[in-house]
Amino acid sequence: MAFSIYKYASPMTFYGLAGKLIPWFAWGAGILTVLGLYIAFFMAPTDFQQGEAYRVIFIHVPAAWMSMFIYIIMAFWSAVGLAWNTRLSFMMSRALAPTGAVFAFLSLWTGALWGKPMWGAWWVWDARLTSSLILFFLYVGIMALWSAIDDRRRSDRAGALLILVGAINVPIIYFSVKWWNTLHQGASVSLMKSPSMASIMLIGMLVLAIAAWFYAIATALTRVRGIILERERQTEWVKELLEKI
Amino acid sequence: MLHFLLTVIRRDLLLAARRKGDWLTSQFFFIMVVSMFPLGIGPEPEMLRRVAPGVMWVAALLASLLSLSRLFAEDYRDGSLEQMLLSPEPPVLLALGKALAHWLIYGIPLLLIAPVLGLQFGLPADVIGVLMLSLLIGTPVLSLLGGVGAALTLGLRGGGVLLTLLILPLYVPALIFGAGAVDSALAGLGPEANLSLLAAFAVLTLMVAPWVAASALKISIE
Amino acid sequence: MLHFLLTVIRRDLLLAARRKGDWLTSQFFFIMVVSMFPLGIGPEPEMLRRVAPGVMWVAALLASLLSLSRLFAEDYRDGSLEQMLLSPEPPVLLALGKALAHWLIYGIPLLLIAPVLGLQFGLPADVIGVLMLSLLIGTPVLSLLGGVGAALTLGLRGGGVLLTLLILPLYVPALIFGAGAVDSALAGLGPEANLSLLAAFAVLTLMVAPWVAASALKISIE
Amino acid sequence: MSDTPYLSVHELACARGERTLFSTMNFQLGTGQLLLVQGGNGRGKTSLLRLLCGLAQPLAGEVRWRGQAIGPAREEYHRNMAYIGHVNGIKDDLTPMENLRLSAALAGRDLDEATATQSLVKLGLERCLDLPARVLSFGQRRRVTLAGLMTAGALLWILDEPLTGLDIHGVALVEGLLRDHVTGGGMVVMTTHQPLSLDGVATVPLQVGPLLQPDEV
Amino acid sequence: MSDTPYLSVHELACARGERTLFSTMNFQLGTGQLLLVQGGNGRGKTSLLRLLCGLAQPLAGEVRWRGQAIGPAREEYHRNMAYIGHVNGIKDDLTPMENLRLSAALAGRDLDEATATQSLVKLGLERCLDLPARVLSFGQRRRVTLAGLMTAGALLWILDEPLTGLDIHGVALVEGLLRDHVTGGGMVVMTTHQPLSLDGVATVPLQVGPLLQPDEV
Ligand code: HEM
Ligand SMILES: Nc1ncnc2c1ncn2[C@@H]1O[C@H](COP(=O)(O)OP(=O)(O)OP(=O)(O)O)[C@@H](O)[C@H]1O
Ligand SMILES: Nc1ncnc2c1ncn2[C@@H]1O[C@H](COP(=O)(O)OP(=O)(O)OP(=O)(O)O)[C@@H](O)[C@H]1O
Ligand SMILES: [Mg+2]
Ligand SMILES: [Mg+2]
Repeated sequence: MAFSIYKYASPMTFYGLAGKLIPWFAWGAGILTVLGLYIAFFMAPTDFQQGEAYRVIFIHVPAAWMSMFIYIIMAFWSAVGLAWNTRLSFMMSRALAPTGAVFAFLSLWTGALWGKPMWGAWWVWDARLTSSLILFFLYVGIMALWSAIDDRRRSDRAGALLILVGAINVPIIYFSVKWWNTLHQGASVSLMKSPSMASIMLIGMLVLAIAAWFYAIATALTRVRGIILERERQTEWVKELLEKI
Repeated sequence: MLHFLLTVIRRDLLLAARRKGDWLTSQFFFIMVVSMFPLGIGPEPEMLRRVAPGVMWVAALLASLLSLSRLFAEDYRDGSLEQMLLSPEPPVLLALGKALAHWLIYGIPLLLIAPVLGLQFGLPADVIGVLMLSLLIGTPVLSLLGGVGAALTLGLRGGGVLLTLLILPLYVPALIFGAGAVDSALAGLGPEANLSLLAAFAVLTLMVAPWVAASALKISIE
Repeated sequence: MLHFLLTVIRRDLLLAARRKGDWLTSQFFFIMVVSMFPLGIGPEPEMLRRVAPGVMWVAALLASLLSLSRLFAEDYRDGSLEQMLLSPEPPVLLALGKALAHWLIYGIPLLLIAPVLGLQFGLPADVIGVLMLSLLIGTPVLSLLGGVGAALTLGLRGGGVLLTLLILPLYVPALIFGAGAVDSALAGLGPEANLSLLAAFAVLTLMVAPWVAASALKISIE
Repeated sequence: MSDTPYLSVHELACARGERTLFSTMNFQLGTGQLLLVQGGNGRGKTSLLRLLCGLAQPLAGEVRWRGQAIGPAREEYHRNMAYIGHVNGIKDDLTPMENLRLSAALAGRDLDEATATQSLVKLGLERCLDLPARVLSFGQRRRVTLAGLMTAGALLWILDEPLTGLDIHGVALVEGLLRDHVTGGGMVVMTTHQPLSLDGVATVPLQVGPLLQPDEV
Repeated sequence: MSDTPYLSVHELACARGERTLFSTMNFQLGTGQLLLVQGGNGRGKTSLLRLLCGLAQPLAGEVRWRGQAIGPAREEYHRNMAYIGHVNGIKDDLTPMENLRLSAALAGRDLDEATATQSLVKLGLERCLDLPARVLSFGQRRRVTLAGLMTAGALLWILDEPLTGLDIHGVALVEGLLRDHVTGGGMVVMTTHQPLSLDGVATVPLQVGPLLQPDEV
């Protein structure tokens, strides 16, 4: 059976595909979260410098990663949408944004919680923290722009432009610890070097990161199904679908 | 009378609710202005704590100014201000209602955000209390005085900035007493003196500003 | 091509000249925001000197934001934006021209006022030089990026504040490098690193922003 | 009592900038009469109508409502008057229905849902009841304003080119409204450049500004 | 060559919000022809005209200028086209003369003082040459826009209710302009709700949207 990307780029087929995928990702996210949290709180050793407080890392780091990844994916879909005018890609970036914003907020919040014991302050104005805050603002700004424009075409395209312009912030967040001297920790997980963390910690973090991935995919797919239904409610297949329910 | 006042307020709340984004973004503006100062000034906590009252008050003032320039402008442009002035009720109620609605929409939320920002700047809890109190008394002043400015500059080219020019000097007492109260609380002195001056200023404004704004409206619309 | 660009710029200069008050008041806003800080913060010279770069840069940023919300709005409302987009010349020149005109009208005067205010805050002469240089490189960035925001939010309800929300995050690099340059000059370190980062950011913006703004305009006008 | 002078104008003069648009204007309007203000573009029709409303102040002379200057009698007068200007006075963010309800509430009138819907449907807006006024077409927006006029229940209508942007059915509809209002004892002051067929309506023409000079025709 | 299809429309469709205003629209327009777009309020006339200008993008189909889609041929097309919408597109702060000069400069045309004055005078604005457009009356502002159209020298005029607010002399003037333009080999696409007397002009009617249902008449 030949797999055709174009087939799945149509909202109708994608609606069905997404429906089949969601349970897998949702369950995956649930199981991995439980597993990850178990590792985080019961298997990982107490840190000799930071005591128990360091366990925030298991949520903080995956959340921070996801907030950036999701933005990049949104930028990708936006570029595709602007270039080829594909309906589905705009829907995808719309479906991703709230999840991204949640992760951005989570990374700020957990970071702040962590900062209090570590640096003695909820918040410091260093480059990484600031650029993470800006990322959050960007998410909010994008969603505000979408909601301010009623016309769907205009709102899709305007949002996509903004997403692309804001994409420059992501490398800034990522490299901020390298470019500026900051309070914040530098990267300790890298594809190039061997990690500088205890391996059980690393495993816990990775498990939770994958859980976050699954969660993001599941929520985004659920949301995109809703958006498809709303936008295609004029079409025959949605009318048929709604009649069945 | 009261019915008209309430209708004017309800109307503006409804319109604000329709412009979903608008309402929230004004609060974000406040957050952002406050958050930008540390970027410009540098991250030392002691220094930030010292400038916090001033920065927060100035930001509140700017946030209210920014939204004020639209207080009457849209109604003027689409002709509904004319229609409201043709209502049998006195225009002073119109001016008062619009200013109160502005306060409800833009002033109150500032009050609720301020504590969070205060924490970011490392202000102690009691000082944050004083900050909120000073904003509670001070923000209506901003809305009422701003109403006068908005009415005076209605339909003028570049009204928004002219408004700023007219109104900022009038805002100065509120700023001085308001930020002063927080400052003295921070320094461990009692904020009462500043707060009561602020309250007196607020009462004075409440009695005078709507009349002035109403006359200004009638003149501007001719 | 060049003729069209110049015409767009000349047009905006002419319109600004007609609205005599408008032009000046934007500068007054800058002066006032800067002058209000000492009122809020307190008069200690050492402290004032330390916050001066941040305050001036934030004020410049706000002043430019305030005027930016009207960059395309009036032309949109009275239909002349439509007419300009129907000109045979490419819209990117229109976007570039409007941004440059905005810079000439609102950016350049800031440059000239800044030294005076710098003196008020007790900045030494060489630091003032760096301040001016940083504003010279930085203000075009504000106008260009602001043009993108203004185009995106054109005709939306609450556009002015939404614009702020969208654009302030993009302004942050300019703020950090700009104020950073002045700060390091004040601290006796060389401002070169920050200034060259700022310049790089400016060049990047100049190359990208007009295109984005032009696409945004076309999207918004539909 | 078709000629009780409800609205009367005494020695009215109006200047805009350097130009005197008209002076020593006098007229009276009683119930059951329609005053058709005529004159080419820029003769001062809009300026006159705004004076009549009390939105602008005259250079000289006075506008009276039941014999009293409209300044002191403002409340009484505005309760009985409805004005439509060149701009529509509707909020773009609200639906037609909400617009009607709002203007009723501001004027202190009660407006039941059914009457409002009925007048909107009468004006051909049945498909647009749930759309914000922003997306309506030029003529549809004018119709919303006219629906507001219908529900206002005012005695005196002051209408500045109410036909702008209306299609032929819209024009016929407005003619019907005017006829009903005037024959029902109402009063109208209006301007329009389009031909009106108002048979059976007591129409008083009023020329504003100098008569057209031959070279301007 | 009265029927060279300069402007042609192929299977054009337009939707606003949820509603499809029209679909599979086809027509051609050659030199010396006037296309009169007809339809009641809210049928989609303005939407069609904006598609024709290239200000909006169609849902489906294509607008072509000399056989080429107006997207790629944008520059060529806009050089030969002039559009007047519901809003006037003049700057309130400038005098009528400055407005004309500015639009000429933006379109890359030369405009000598005499021609400009002449067209303003022709439109009855001789008394308003030095006033900012802001203080002009509703109809006078429309006339400034029309003066701009006269001086644009475009081959194709796209006019959305150009008669709004004009007095009878103004209407006659526009009729004259249209007649001269079309008989001189120009093309016009226009809408209006007012009756037009265009004897001797090749007029092609085009109905937009569904025909009026009986209950709507
Ligand atoms: C609100 C405050 C904070 C924010 C916005 C923030 C933001 C981020 C971001 C965006 C990352 C991912 C970057 C990357 O992996 O390249 C990250 C990673 C990390 N953060 Fe934070 N952070 C905050 C506070 C803290 C605090 C207080 C600590 C501990 C002292 C901390 C420790 C870490 C560590 C250890 C990593 C992992 C670095 C790595 O292994 O790559 N963060 N943070
Ligand atoms: N400041 C001013 N200086 C000179 N003339 C002015 C000034 N303000 C307004 N005018 C003139 O006053 C007149 C105002 O007319 P008004 O708007 O009442 O006209 P109108 O009869 O309603 O016209 P229309 O039919 O076009 O709506 C215009 O001729 C205008 O040029
Ligand atoms: N977002 C939307 N949702 C639903 N309907 C819409 C939306 N936007 C526009 N419309 C409808 O599309 C139509 C737009 O019509 P258009 O402005 O082209 O009309 P027109 O023929 O020019 O009318 P007029 O004679 O009044 O100028 C209107 O009926 C309007 O109600
Ligand atoms: Mg008029
Ligand atoms: Mg139309």
